[in-house]
Amino acid sequence: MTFSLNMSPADLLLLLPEIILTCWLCVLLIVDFSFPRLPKEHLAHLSIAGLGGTLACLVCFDLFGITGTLFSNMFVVDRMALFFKIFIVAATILVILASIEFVHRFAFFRGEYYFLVAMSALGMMFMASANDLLSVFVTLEFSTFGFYVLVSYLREDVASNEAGLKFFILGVFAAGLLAYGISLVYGETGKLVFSDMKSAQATPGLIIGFLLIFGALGFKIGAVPFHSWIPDTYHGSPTPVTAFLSIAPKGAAFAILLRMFFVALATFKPTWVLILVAASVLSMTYGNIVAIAQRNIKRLLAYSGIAQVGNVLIGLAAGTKMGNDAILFYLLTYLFANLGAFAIVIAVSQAIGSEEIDDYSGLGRRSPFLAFSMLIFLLSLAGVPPLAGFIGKLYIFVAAIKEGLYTLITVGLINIVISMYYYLIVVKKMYIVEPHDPSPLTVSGPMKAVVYIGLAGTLIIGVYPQPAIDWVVAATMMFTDLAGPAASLPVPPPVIPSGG
Amino acid sequence: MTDLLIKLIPVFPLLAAIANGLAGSRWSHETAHRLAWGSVGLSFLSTLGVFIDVLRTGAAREVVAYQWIFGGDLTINLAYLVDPLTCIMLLVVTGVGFLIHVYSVGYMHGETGFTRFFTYMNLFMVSMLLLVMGNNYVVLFIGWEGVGLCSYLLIGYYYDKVSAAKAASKAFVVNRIGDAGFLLAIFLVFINFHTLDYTQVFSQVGQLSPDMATAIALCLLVGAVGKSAQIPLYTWLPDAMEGPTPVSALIHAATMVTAGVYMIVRNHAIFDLSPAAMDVVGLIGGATALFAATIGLVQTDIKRVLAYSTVSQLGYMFLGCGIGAYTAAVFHLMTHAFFKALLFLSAGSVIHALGGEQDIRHMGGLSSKIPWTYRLFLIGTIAIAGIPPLAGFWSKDEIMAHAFTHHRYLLYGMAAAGAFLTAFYMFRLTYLTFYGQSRMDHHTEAHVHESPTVMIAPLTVLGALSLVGGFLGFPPEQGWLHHFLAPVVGAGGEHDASTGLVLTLMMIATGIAFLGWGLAHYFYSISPATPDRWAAAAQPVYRLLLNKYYVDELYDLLFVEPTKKLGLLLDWFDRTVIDGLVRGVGQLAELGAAGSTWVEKYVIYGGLNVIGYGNHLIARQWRQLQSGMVHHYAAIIVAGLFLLALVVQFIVQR
Amino acid sequence: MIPLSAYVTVSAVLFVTGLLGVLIRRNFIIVLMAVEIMLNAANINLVAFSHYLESMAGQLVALFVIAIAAGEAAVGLAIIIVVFRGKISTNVDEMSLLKW
Amino acid sequence: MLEELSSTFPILSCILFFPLAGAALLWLIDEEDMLRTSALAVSLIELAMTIFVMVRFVPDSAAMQFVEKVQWIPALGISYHLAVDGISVLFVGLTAFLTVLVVIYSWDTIRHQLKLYMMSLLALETATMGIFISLDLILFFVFWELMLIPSYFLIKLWGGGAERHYAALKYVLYTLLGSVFMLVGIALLDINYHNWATVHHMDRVYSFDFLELLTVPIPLSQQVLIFWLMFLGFAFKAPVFPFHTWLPDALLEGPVGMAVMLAGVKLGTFGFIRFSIPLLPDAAMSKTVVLVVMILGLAAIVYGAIMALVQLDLRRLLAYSSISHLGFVVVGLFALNYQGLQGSLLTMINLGFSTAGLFFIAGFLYTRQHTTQLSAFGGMAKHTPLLASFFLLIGLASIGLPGTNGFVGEFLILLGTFKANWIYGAIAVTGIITGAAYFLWYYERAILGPVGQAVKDSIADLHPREMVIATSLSVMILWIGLYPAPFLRMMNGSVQALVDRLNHATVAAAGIPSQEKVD
Amino acid sequence: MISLFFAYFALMSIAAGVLTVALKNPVHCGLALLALLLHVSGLFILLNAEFLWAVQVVVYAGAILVLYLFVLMLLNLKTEERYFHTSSTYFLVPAILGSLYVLAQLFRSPFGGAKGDAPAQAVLQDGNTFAIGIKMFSDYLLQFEIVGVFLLGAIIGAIVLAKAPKPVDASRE
Repeated sequence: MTFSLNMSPADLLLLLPEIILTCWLCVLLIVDFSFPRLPKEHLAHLSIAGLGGTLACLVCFDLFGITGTLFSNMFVVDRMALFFKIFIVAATILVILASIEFVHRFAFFRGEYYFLVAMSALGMMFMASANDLLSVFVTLEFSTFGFYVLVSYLREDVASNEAGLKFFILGVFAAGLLAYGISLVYGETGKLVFSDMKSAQATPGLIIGFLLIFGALGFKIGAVPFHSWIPDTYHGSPTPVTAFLSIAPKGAAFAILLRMFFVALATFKPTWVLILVAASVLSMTYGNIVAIAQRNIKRLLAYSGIAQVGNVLIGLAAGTKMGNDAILFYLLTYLFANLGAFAIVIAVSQAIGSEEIDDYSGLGRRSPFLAFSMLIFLLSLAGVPPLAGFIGKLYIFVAAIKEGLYTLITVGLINIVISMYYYLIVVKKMYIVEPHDPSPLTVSGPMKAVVYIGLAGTLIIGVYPQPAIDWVVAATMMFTDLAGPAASLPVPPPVIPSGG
Repeated sequence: MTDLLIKLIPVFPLLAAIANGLAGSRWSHETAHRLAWGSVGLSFLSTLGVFIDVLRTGAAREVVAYQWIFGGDLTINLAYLVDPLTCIMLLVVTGVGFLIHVYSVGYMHGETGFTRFFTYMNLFMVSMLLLVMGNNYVVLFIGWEGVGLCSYLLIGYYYDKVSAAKAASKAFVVNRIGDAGFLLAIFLVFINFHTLDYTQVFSQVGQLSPDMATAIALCLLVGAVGKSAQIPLYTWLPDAMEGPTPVSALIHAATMVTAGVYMIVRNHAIFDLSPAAMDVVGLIGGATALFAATIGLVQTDIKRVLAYSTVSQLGYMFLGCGIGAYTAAVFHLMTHAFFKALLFLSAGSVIHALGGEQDIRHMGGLSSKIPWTYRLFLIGTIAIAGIPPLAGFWSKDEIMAHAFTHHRYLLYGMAAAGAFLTAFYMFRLTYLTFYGQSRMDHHTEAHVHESPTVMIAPLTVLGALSLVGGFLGFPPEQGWLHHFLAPVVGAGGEHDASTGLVLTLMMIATGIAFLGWGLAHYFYSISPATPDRWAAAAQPVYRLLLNKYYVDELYDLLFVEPTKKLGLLLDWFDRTVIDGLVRGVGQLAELGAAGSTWVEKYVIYGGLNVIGYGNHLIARQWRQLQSGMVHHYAAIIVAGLFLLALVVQFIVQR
Repeated sequence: MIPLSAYVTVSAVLFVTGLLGVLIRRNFIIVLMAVEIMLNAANINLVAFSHYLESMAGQLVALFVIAIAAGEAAVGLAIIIVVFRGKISTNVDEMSLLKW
Repeated sequence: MLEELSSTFPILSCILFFPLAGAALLWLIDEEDMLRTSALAVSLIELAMTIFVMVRFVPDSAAMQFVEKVQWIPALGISYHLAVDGISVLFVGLTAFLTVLVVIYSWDTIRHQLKLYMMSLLALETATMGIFISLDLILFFVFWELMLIPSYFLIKLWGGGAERHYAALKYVLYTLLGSVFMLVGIALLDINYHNWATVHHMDRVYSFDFLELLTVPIPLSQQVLIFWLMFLGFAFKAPVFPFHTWLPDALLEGPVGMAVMLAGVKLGTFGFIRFSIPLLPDAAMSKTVVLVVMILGLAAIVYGAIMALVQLDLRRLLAYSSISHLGFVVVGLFALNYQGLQGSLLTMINLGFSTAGLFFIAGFLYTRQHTTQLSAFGGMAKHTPLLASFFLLIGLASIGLPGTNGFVGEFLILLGTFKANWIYGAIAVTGIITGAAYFLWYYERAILGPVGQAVKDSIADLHPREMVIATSLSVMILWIGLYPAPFLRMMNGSVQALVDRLNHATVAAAGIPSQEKVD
Repeated sequence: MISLFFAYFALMSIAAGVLTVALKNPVHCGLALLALLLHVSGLFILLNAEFLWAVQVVVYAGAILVLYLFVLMLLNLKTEERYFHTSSTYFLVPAILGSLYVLAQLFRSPFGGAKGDAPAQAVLQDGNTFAIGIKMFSDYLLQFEIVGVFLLGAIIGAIVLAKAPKPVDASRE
C-alpha cells in the first residue's frame, strides 16, 4: 500500500475552471470582509467577472476540445461536462445580474449572497464532471448546501424561512436515501466509478440502490414523485434564488443522470425506460394540471417546471443519442425561457412588490416591454413556434417517436395543450385585464440585460437553432454508440424509389 | 353573321340590365325603360334574324361563347344551341317579353324602384334566353336558377310587404327543391355520357339502360315539376302573384314556368326510353290540370284565379309530354304564352284601372268603363276556354286528342274535366269582373279609367296572337309548327286515328268548353244567388277548395315545421350537449348521462374541461397533495420510491 | 465470523427506523436526528462492505458521509434557529403557510 | 428583365415577411390616421406582390414555382422551403385580398388600441401566408401555431361579445389540441423517412420536406395512423363537424375582421389537400377513412344547414353556414376525383369571398345597429338599398347560385361526389336546398318586409369605404362565377397531378409528377 | 466472542435508534442518538475500521451531537404534547410493510461485489488509518478538497443564517 498520485501539473489544467472559481470565491470573501463599506453592487460585478472568467475558460476548453479524466476516472472533463458547466455558469451569471436589485431586500449579509451563489455554481460544476458515486454524493450535497442557505436568506420573511426549512429537511432526507443507495450499490459491485459497473448483475440490492440514487437525483430535478419540495420552496425563496434553483441544479443533475443511465446502467435500459416513462407521465400531468389552479406566479412556474422536467424525461426515456441531444437542447431552451420569465417576475416584484398573477393585470399597458418578453417566454415554455421551446419539444418528441414511445408522446402532447391554458391565463391578465394602477413600471439596467439575453436566446435558438443543435450533438459524442436505427422499429418494405 | 346574332341575343338585355343596375339611379325613368324594352326589342329582332336563318337552312347551330368550367374529363362551355325548338322558345320569350316590357312602361309608371324593376326584368330575359339557348345542361341550369332568382326578386318587388317577401322566399326555396333534382339528373347524365352537351348526349342516348333512363328522367322531372309548378311543388306559383302583374304575365305565365316543359321536350330522347317516367309525367300533368282547376273555381283574387289557371294549363302541357305529344305540348306552350300573357296583362289593366284592387268580389260591371280591356280579356277567356277557332282550342284539343287516341282514357278524362272547369272558372271570372252590378266602393269607381295606349297596344298584339296563333298548328298534327319542330322532337305521337275521330273529339272539346261557359253564364249572369247556395250546401268542399286543399298547411306541417323543430333541437343539442361536453359535464350529469360521459370528461376533455368551466376540477383535487406538511412530502417521496420499485419488480418478473 | 447479511440487516433496520422517524415525528430536531440515523445506517453498510470486499473505498465514503453530516447539522440547526425566531415553534404541523 | 427578376428574386419570402415588417413599422407610428394609412399601404403592397406572383404563375402546371429552399435545421432535416403551386397560389392572393379589405373595414370600426390591432392583423397575414406557402412540414407547423397568437389577441381584445375571453381560449386550445396530434403525425412521417433513408443509405436521414416525403413509400397501416393524427389537426382547425363548437363562439364573439379571416381562409381543409391527401394517398383512399370522413362531411352539411335555419343571430347563422360549406369541401375532397378536388379547392377560395363577404355584411349591419340579432332588423332594404343588394348578391353566391362563384365550386363538388358515390352526392345535394332556405329566410326577415321597430331612422346606407369592400367582393364573385377560366387554369395542373398520384397510389408509388421545377 | 459483541452492538444500536425516534422528550432523544452513535462505532471496531471508530466518536458523538443538544437547550424545547403526527398511523403501517418487503429483498441480495485491493492483512500491516490516508490523498483527493470548500461554505451559511442581527450590520451600508 503505497502512495500513488499520478498527476502532472498539466493534468491540473483540466481543473482550471474550478480552480479559478474557487480562488475567486476566496477573493470575494476576503474583499467582502476587508471592505465592509464597499457597495455590494461591486461584489456582484466582481463575482460576475470571476464567473465570466470561468466561462471564458470553459468556452476555450470546449472550442479547443480539451478533455480528459482525473483521479482514476472520478473527475471527467468531456464535451458533455463542458456543456453543462457552461450552462451552469451562464445561468449563474444571469441570476446574479438579476439579483443585483433584489439583494437590497436582504437585511444582512448581502455580500455573502454572491459568495453562496457562486459556491453553489462551483458545486454544480463539479457535479457535471462527477463520474462516481462518491463524487455524486459530495458534489450534490455541496451544491445543495448553498441553496439551503439561499432559500432561507430572507430571514425576516416567514415564507422564506419555511421554504428553507422544508427544503432542508427534504434535502437531507434525500441525502440519507442517496447515501444508503450508494452503500447498497457499492456492496453489490464493489465499485464507485460508473464506468466500472457495466457488468453488474440485476440483484435486488443493486436495484434498490439505484432506485434510491434515482430518487435523490429525481429530487434534485423535481420529477414526480420526488417533486414535493418544489412548489413550496420556489414559492417561499427569494425570487432570484428560485430562478437559480429552477434551472441550474436541473442541468447538473441531468448530467449525472445521463452518465448513470447510459454508462453504469446501459444494460438495464428496458427497465429504466419504464421507470422514466412513469416518472415523465406523472410529472407532466401533475405539473400541468395543478399549475392551472395557481394564483402565484412563482408557484405557477414551479409547477410548470415540474411539467417541463417531465418533458425532458421523455428524451431520457428515449434512451438514444438523439434523445440525449434533445435533452441538452431542451435544457438550453429552458434556460433562456425560464430565466427570462423569472427575471420578469423579479422585475415586477421589485416594481409592485407582488408575485400574485392577479397583480400582473394590465402589465401590457404598464410595461409593454416586460409584458411582451413575458409573452415570448411563456409561449416558448408552452412550445409555440418559432420560439426555442418549440424546437426543443419537437426534438424530444421526434427522438421519442423514433423509439415508439407513442403513449408518452400522446400524454406529452395533451399536456402541451393544458399548459397552454395556464400560460394563457397569465397572458390574459397581462394584456386583457385592465390594470388596477396604470402607472408605468421601471426596469433596472441589469434586469433589462437579463431579459434581453433571454429574449435573444429564445428567439435566435427558435429561428436558427442549427448552431445550438450542432453544439449539443457534439456534446453527446460519448453516446455515439447509442445512435443508429433501433432494432425494434419495423423496416419498411424494400421498394425501389423511383423519384427524388 | 348568324352566330354573332345568336351570341348577341342575350347580350342586349344583359347590357341594359348592367347599365340600369349600376347607373339607373343617375338617369331618368325614360332612359331606363327605353334601354330596357329597346334591348329586348333588339333581342327579338336578332331572334327573328336567327329564326329566318334556321327556317331557311333547317339546321341546328351551335355557337361557343367561351370555355366556362373545365378540368379533367369535364368541359362545360358557355355555348348556345339554336334549333327549331329553341327558335320557337326564343320567339315566344323575346316576343312576349318585348310586349310585356312595353306594357310595363305604362303599368309601372310612377312606382318607386321603376329602374330596379326593369333591371330585374332584363336580367330575367338574360336568364331565360340562356335557359332556352344553352347547348348543355349546365347553361340550361344557369338560366334555370337565374330565372328563379329573378322570379324571387320580382315577386319580392314590393319588398316591404311581408306577404311579398314570404312569397318570394317560398318560390325560391321550393324551386330549389326542383333544382336539386335537376342537379342530380345532370350528374347522372355526366356519369353515363361523360359529357353534358345535348348533341353528344342525345347521340349516345341509345346506350342508356332503361333503369338509368328512368332515373334520369325522374330526376329531370323533379326539376321540371318545381319550375313549372306541378303537383306537388305548385304551391309557390299562386303566392308568386304578389309580384307586379307584368311579372306574373311574363314570368309566371308565359315564359319561366314553361321552362319545365321546354326541358322535358328538350330531353324527350331520354324520356322516350322510359315509359314509366312518361306515365309519371302524364299523370302529374293530368292531375295538376284537374286539381288546380278545382281550386281556381272558388278563388276570388283575379290574379290568383289566373295563377291556378296557369298551373292547370301547365298540367296540360305536361300531360302532352307524358303521352309523347311534344309538339302539341310546345304548341300549347306557345298559345298559352299568348293568351295567358294577354289575360294577365288585361287583368293588370283592370287592376290598374281600379287602383290596385284585385278582389273580384269588389268588381263587376266594368265592361263599359274599360271597353278595350274588356274585349281583350274576353278574347283571352275564350282562347283559354278552348272555343274554336281561337288559339287555345287548337293546342288543347290536340293534347286531348292525343290522349284519347293513345288510349290514355284516364288522362283524357282528367283533361276533359279540367277543360270544363277551365271554361267555367274563366267565364266566372269574366262575368264577375265585367258584368253585372258594380260592387266597387265609390272612391274606386270614380277613378276607373282605361289604361294608356302603351298598355293597350301590347295587349292588342297579344289579343291578335291569341286569335290567330292557333293556326300555326293547323291543321292539327300537320301544321306548320309540327313540320318545323319535327327535326327536334321527331314526328312524335303518331297514331292511327281517323279524321272522323279527330273531328269528333274536336266537337266534344268544343262542347265541353261551351258547357262550362253556359254553366258560368247561368251561375253568374242569370242566377247569381246559386253559387252561394251551392257553396253553403257543400260547405266542406267549398272550404277545402277555398283553402287550396290545405296543401300549404300540410307542407308546413310535414316539412317546414319538423325541419325547424329539428333545427331548434339540434341547436339545443349543440349548445347544451356538444358544448357541454367541452365546458364540463355538469348539464349532462343532470341528464343522467354521467356514466357515458365520464370518459369524455376525464379523458378526452379532461384537459379541455378545465378550460372554460373554471372549476379546475382535477387541479383542485390534485393540489391537495401539496398539503404544506413536510412529512407528507417525505411520505410522497417514499411512496414514489415504492411505486417505482413495484414497476421494476413488474418488469424483472416479466 | 459474522455474516455480511447480519450487518446489512442491522443497517436496514436502522435505515427504516430513521425513515419512519422522518415521517412521523413532529419536532424538526428529532426529524434531523432521524436523518442522522439513516446516514449511520448507510455508514454501517459502507464499512461492512468495505471490510468484506477488501476495499478501502467504503470506509472513505463513510468518512465523507460523516463530514457532510457535520456540515448539514450546522446549517440545519442554523435554519431551525431562524425559524424558531419567527415562529417560536419547531413543529412540522405549524409549518404549512406554503401549500397548494 | 421581369423574368430574371421572378426567377431569382425571393418574392415569396418578401410576401411572407413583408406584413411582419410592416407590423414592426407600425410600432413606430403613433398617429392614428397615419397608422391606418400605413397599414393599408402595407397590405396593398402585399396584395400587389401576390398579384405579381399570380400573374407570373405558369398555369396548367403541376410544378412548384417560385421555389426558395434553404436548409434551416439540417440536423433534424428541417428546411426553409417556400413555393407555390396550383393548390396554394390562389390562397396567397385570397389572403392578401382579404387583409386589405379587413384593413379598410377596420378603418373606423376599431376604436381602441388601433396600433396593436393592425399589428396583429398583419402578423396574422404573415402566419397565414406562411401556412400556404411552406413546403416543409415543420415550417408549416410553425406558422400554423404562430397564427394562434394574433388570433387570440384579435378575438380577445377586439371581440364584441361578452363571452369573447372564453371564445378566444376555446379557439386556441381546440386548435392546439388538434395541432399537437398533427405534430405527432408529422414526426411519424419524418421517422418513416428516416427509416427509409437509413435502409437505402441516403444522405439526408431526416426530412420534413414535403417533396422529399412524397418520394418515400409508407406502409398502409402507418399511413392510416398518420392520416388520423393529421386529420385531427386539420379537423379542429377547419372545423369538421364534431369538432366545430369553437367556431360559432369565435365568429360571434370575435371582431368582424377576425371572423372574416377565420371564415374566409380555409386553413384546415387546405391542410387536407396540401398534405394529407398527397402524402397519404392510400390512407385517403382506404374504405374506412373515406366512409368516416364522408359521413362527417355530410353530417356537417346537413347539420350546419339545419342549425343555420333556426339561428336568430346573423353571425351565428353564418358560422353554421360556414360549417355546412366546409362539409361540402370535405365531401368534395374525399370524393378523391378530379371534379371533387377541383371543386373543393375552388370552393375554399369562393368561401373567402362569399362567407367572408357575408361577415363583412354582418359587420356593416353591426356598425349600424350594434348587434346582429334578427330582432334589431327588418325592412332594411328601405333605408339601405345598397346594403340589401350586396347582401343579396353575396348571399346568393354563398348558396351557390349559377353565375356566382359559389355555383362553380359547388357544382364541381357535387358532381365529383356523385361520381364517387351517388348516395353521398344525393345527400349533399339536399344541402343546397336548406342553404337557400336559411339564407333567404333570414334575408326575408331582416332585409325585406316592413321596417322593423328597432331600426333607427337615421340609419345610413353604405359609405364609400364599405362600398369599396362590397364592390370588390362582388366583382370577384361574379368574375369567378362567370369566367372562372384563369382560376381553374391555375389549379388544374396541380389537381391533375394529385389525381394521378391517387390513381397510381400504391405503397410502391413514389414521386408525384410535380417534381420538375419551372424557373 | 465476536458474535457476542456484534449481537450487543447491533441490538443496542437498533434499540437506541428506536428510542431516538420514539421518545417524547427531545433531550432524551438526543441522548438515545448518542447511544446509537457509540454503539455503531463499536460495530466499526468489529469491522477493523479504527479510524472511522475514532471519527465517529470524536466528530459524530463529540461534535455533531453536542451541537444538537446545544440547540435543544438553546431553544428550551418543552416536551411535545403530541409528538407524533395525527396522521402518522395512515402511513406507518404501509411504510412498515413496505420496508419489510425491501428488507426481505435485501436479505436475498448477495452483495458479492468485486474484491478490492485492500485485503485485511495489508491493511492491518500498516494500520487502517494509514490505508485511509493513502487513499484519501491519492484517488479521493478531489473529493477531500471539495469537502473542504463545502465545510467553509457550511460555516458561512450557518453564520449568515443564525448570527443575531447587530446594529453594525444594519449600518454597514
